[in-house]
Amino acid sequence: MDLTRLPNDKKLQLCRWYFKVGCLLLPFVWAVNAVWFFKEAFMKPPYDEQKQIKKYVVMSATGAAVWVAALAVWVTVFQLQRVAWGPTGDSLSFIVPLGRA
Amino acid sequence: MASFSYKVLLLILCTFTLAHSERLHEQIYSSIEGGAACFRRLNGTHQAGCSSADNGAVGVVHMIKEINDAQWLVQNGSAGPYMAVVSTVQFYDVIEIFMQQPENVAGILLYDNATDSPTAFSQESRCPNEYSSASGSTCSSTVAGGIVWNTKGTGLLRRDIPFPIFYLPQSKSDEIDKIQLCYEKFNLDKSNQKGNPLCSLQLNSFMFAAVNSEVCLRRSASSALLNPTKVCDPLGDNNVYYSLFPRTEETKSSKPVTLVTARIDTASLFDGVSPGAASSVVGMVTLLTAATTLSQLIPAKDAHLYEQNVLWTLFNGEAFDYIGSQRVAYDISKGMWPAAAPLSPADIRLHVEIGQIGGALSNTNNDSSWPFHAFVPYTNIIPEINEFLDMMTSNAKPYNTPVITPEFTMNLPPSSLHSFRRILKNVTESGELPEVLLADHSNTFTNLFYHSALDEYGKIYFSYKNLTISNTGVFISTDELLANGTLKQGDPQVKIARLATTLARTLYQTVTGSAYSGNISASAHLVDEMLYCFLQSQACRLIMAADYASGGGSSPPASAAPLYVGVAAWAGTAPVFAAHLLALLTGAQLPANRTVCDSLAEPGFSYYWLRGWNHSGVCIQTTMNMSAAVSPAFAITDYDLKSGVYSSWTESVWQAMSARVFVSAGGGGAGAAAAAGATVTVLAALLTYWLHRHADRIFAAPAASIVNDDAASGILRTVNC
Amino acid sequence: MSDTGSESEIEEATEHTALMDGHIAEARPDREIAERIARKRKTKSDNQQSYGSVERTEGGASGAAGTSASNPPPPQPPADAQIEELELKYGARHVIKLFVPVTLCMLVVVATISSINFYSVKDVYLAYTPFHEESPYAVTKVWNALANSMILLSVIALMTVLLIVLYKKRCYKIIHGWLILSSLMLLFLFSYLYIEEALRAYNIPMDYITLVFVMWNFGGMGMIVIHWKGPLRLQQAYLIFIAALMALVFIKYLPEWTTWAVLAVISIWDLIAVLTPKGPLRILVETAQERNEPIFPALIYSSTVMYCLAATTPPPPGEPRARELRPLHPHGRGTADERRAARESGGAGDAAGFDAAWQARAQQQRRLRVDSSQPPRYTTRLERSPAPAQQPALDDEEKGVKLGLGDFIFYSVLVGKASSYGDWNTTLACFVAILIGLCLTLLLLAILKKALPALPISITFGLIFYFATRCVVKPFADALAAEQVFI
Amino acid sequence: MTLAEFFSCSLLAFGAPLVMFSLTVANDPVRIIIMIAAAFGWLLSFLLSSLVWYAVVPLRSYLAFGMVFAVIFQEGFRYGMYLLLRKTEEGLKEISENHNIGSNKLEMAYVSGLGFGTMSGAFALVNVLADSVGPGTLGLHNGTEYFFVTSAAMTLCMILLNTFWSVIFFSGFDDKNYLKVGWVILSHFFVSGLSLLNSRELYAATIIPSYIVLLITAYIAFRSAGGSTAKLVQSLTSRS
Repeated sequence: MDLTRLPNDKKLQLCRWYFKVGCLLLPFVWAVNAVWFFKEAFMKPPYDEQKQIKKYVVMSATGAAVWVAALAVWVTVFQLQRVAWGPTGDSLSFIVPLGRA
Repeated sequence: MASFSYKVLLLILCTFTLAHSERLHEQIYSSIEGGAACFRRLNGTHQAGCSSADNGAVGVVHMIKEINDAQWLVQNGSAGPYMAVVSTVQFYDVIEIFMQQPENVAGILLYDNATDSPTAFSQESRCPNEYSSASGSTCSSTVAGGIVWNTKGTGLLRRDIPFPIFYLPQSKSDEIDKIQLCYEKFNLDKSNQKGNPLCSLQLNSFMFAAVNSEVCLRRSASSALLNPTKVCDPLGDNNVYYSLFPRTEETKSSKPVTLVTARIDTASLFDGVSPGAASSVVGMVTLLTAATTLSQLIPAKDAHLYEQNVLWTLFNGEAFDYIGSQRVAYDISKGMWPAAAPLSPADIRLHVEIGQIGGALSNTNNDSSWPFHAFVPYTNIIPEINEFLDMMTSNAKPYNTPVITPEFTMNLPPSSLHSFRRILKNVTESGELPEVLLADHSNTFTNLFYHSALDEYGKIYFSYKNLTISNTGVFISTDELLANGTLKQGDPQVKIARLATTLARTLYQTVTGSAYSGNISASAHLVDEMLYCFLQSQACRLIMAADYASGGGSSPPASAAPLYVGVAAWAGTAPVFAAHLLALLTGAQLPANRTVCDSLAEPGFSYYWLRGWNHSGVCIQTTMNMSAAVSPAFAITDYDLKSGVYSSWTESVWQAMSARVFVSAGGGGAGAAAAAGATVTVLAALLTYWLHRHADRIFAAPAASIVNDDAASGILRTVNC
Repeated sequence: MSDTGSESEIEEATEHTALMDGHIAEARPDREIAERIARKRKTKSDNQQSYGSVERTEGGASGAAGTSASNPPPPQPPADAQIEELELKYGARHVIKLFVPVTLCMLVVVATISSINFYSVKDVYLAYTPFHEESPYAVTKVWNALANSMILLSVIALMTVLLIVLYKKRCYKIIHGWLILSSLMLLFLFSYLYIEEALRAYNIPMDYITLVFVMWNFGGMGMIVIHWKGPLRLQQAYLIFIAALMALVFIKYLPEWTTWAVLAVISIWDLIAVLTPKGPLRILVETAQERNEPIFPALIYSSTVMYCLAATTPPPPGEPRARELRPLHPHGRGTADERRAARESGGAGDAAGFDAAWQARAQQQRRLRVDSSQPPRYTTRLERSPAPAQQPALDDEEKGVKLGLGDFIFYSVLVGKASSYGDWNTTLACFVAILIGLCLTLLLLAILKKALPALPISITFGLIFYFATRCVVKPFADALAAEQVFI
Repeated sequence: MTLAEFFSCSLLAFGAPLVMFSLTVANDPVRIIIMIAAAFGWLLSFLLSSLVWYAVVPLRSYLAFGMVFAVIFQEGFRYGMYLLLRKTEEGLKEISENHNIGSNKLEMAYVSGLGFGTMSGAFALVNVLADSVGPGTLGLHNGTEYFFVTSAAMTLCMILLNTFWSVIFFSGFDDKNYLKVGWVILSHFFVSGLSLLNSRELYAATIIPSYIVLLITAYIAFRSAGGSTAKLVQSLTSRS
């Protein structure tokens, strides 16, 4: 799939679609969207859809960033607190490490 | 000249052959076989025992010859962490040093030195089963002073050890020599070990479970979706019981029983080596022999004549907070034991426990004396007990042994009585269920190897006489053996046989009400065989005879039966052997072939088709039976494992235990390689780049250029792919 | 350009349009493309209709390949010699473009095998391999293995027949449904397994929340990128990973010797299915040709695209069976035989794609996009004369070696299996042998100009070198290494 | 610690070849293919020699014997490679435009030599490297901790030697100068023979002469590739 051959309206559609899909708890899609359309949004000579594409790209990027941050926080909290949480920690755990608390 | 030198080389080389073409791996590592690893057990609140990292613990070998070595290791060992190689003699002195400062200790390889063995060696706590002992026991492993039972105990069995420990028995001394060699080759210069190749050990005993039983059981239950992993199992096995007369629902109330108990199991820090000669085997063998003898004194068919019964019981898992006896006591309190005809505490006339009686044998191996102490945990006089003790003494008269000194104290040594006194508190303490404990020590153990890997047959001076058994299963009598000098007064066989006789006759007296006048006595020959079976080789005459005839003839290994209780998941061999021995030695042989035997079903009896003395197969009718020896903690639903009411021991699961010795690099090689590699690579890069860029100028056109585009496209058509 | 925009998109339409666009993309400005898309939107309402439209457009497309005069004339075809040479050149480039993904796939598999021992221990087996080779006797093992592989093979054959029927009946919905399911299975179930074992191997704690979140993202993106459209690199990464997962599953769940037997049997089956006139794949091709529609062409890896490969079917039923190589057919050579070659090859490819990696067919259109996007990198040519400079760029789009994902999987199975015994020489030998086999196949391709199965040569080499190395070479090599003798 | 050993040894052995590959071969598919073909050729030769070694049971314990055959087969396959490249070149002459084949003969030689050498090096070292990961190093029974370094160094030497040998070998056959061919074969025998000493841990005695041979060979290769010190110096001076 290469964007250079896409007519601008299609680009916009695609970008928007990706953004929308990203709203279904799919930050990864957002990240991809941001990276993928970055050139289109910021490098290309301006065209009329570019403004919106830019908007979507920025939104996706921020969304993805927020998600990543949230996930990182959660993971750190879990790793630090798992033992303290006791039974809850274990029932939350998908892999419980062997041989240690 | 090249060719010439080459020829020379060939000549040189054809003279000696290059034999081994093994993979390099075998040259680097040499695995240490036959080591027994310390493993991890967990109770309701703690984890005990050892575990390595999951890819093994690696440390520099350091042979501990005296305490200073240990000091040096923990304080100023520079190339650490170290793997301390300690003999059983030093172990007691150095272990605390390591436990205090484990930072520099990667692990311990413990070996038993053939030449000098320690005078005492016990990893059990100073007060075994301290926290499940009944009220009134004053022993405390934490408080200094006061009498403790196991004076030499290090308590490692109950402590969390921060490093792995492997044990090498005497038979594996060659492995130690291997390590010694390697050690002397590399590690002797203690001052500058750092940065040099050093002889190292890797101990791998990674334990899956952690924290405590509650956590590990929880984790075993809840684990990943697709392939769950088990982390730990509850300890447990089977109890064995056998009543002189069959006990059925209708007869049980009429006949009060005398409960005679002993323990099957023992323990040790290391996996698979728990001989427990003095700790448990002597007691168990005494019980088995006594039961045999009594069954000869009183034939089972005379049941209707007497108003008394004797219930012989072997508890299992006693080493770990009295698993077996706790379960039995608990079941009695619930009126569920024995399953066929449950006992009520009122039915039990007297409870005689044969405790640890093997220790004294080591001190008194050259005379016939064998002092006993009967612990009577009552302040007031209990007639049954006094009567019993008197009868014992009188019955012991013929042989001026054993001497039994009563100890009227509430401070009972470790024994199953504790369970009964805790769980059946009201009846036992009041004396409705009178209890007495036979032991060979008054206030501290005479057995200095309690629950240790060194508690072997040698420690009770047992030497197997290897006498043949007649096809009818008749054993040579003790007196005959003494007469023909096969055995001496001091031999444990004789002593145990006499104790068994005394006990049997006493019980005869309690059952019949009249002293025994006949001359049937326990045979030291039987004791000899039995000790051999439990202490030296399972491939012994008795077990062969007592095995299932349908066993397929696969003879058990020629090693001591493992007496560690093991996990409840599968039954250990020891209780099975004990049970079958009871059946074979006490049961009635029926003239029935196999099919008939299997079909037989008379209440109060069970029927076994065993090999028999001439291995032709016999049908045995016996009252022997087994009951689960799993702690009530795991039977009661929603029991709080932390409460500490019942034994809550679990054993961790592990994958592999291995040890190997090798030389660890000092880093010189790596450094050299890195330096050379970097320089060469950079050099090559520069040179190639230069030639690449100036190919056309350096290499005479149109001669070869290492790279240029014309050439590249030229090749395009020289090869078509 | 395909009508990617509409969220509710019917797969058929895309692929067909895709092909068409692929041909014309270079020539026409975006405006025209756009309006053609508009046209297609109208016709897209019902399948039959769209086929009609495809019919048309297909004609146009093949016109671009210089067949009919009714279309805008193709760029001036260069001289034969030049083409030949271009071919070789692109041939070489294509070969490398095949080597890279194949190598990557093998790399993933080998790394996994040697770091996570879950995949090398045998405990559970496929339902399709009832004989577990537990007996100690070599003979029994052998017939067990053979029986297993035969069962598997018959399953495959059955599948193929089923697929032919489905295809003839034009029940695309079923086919696509199946496709989606299988890819779902791979993306979620197998990668779940993978994550679990990886974490367990390194004893890393992890919570369900994170797991679910990560899996959902990974899988979701995967479905989008495989079934619809996304950045090329990402798609390639996904496809390679999927192939690797598939290979790992085979290694794990096939009994020891069955694996080898299957490898052998499959490559023979491959020969038959592709080369014999009545081979199932061939039949599929014929129908495809009659209908004159490209069936899921994207299943085949085309070297002009960087790795546009895909094949996922649940391990039990189908196994990926796209194993044809499509010959390079020079653009603009109107001779009959050339066209036949082209058609055949295309067909073969399609067939492969068809029963191999179903869900990837939608990528055809992506693929073409990609191709045309590839900047012409043949500098020397460009410098020399601009006229041919266009040529390669154009050529590069339609021609190209096409390789089914099945090959990737089975190559990886072989190498991974070899590496599971811990002797790296064996692994290396198999790797090189397979690459060379591939190279030879391509060489044959360039000579024969007809569709060829890609497994036989490579797998044969691989097997030969595996067993030779294990039995004969290893002792010698170990001896040399132990004694540090360099030869 | 041991990982460090692993990586540094791999760097030492394969760093230089990797650089050469990435600078001169990687950017051209055809060269890559030639290289792989050469690697395969080496593989075949090794297979044959180990077959011989394996077949002749009584001599199996004499590595020297296997070594001799290995060298012979390798040189044989080097010649085979030469023939192959030349033949393909002949076969494709007509479709090649005005292009002097002469210039890329030795280039192919270089590429194929690199392939040859890399494969032999890999076969010599991969398992050793695999064993170097892990806590231990040699020395328990015999050998020193420098085993891995020396092994890596020898491997590098062999890889480079093979590269240059091919260059010399090809040019030798091109201009019928059989001295060069002779040098290649003899020095190959010499170096391999030397390495037999390694089993007695005379590593220095092996490595130093081998590297001397390497230098000589490199120079000969340089000359036979048409290069001359004068031009090299000139290029250096003019550029810097």
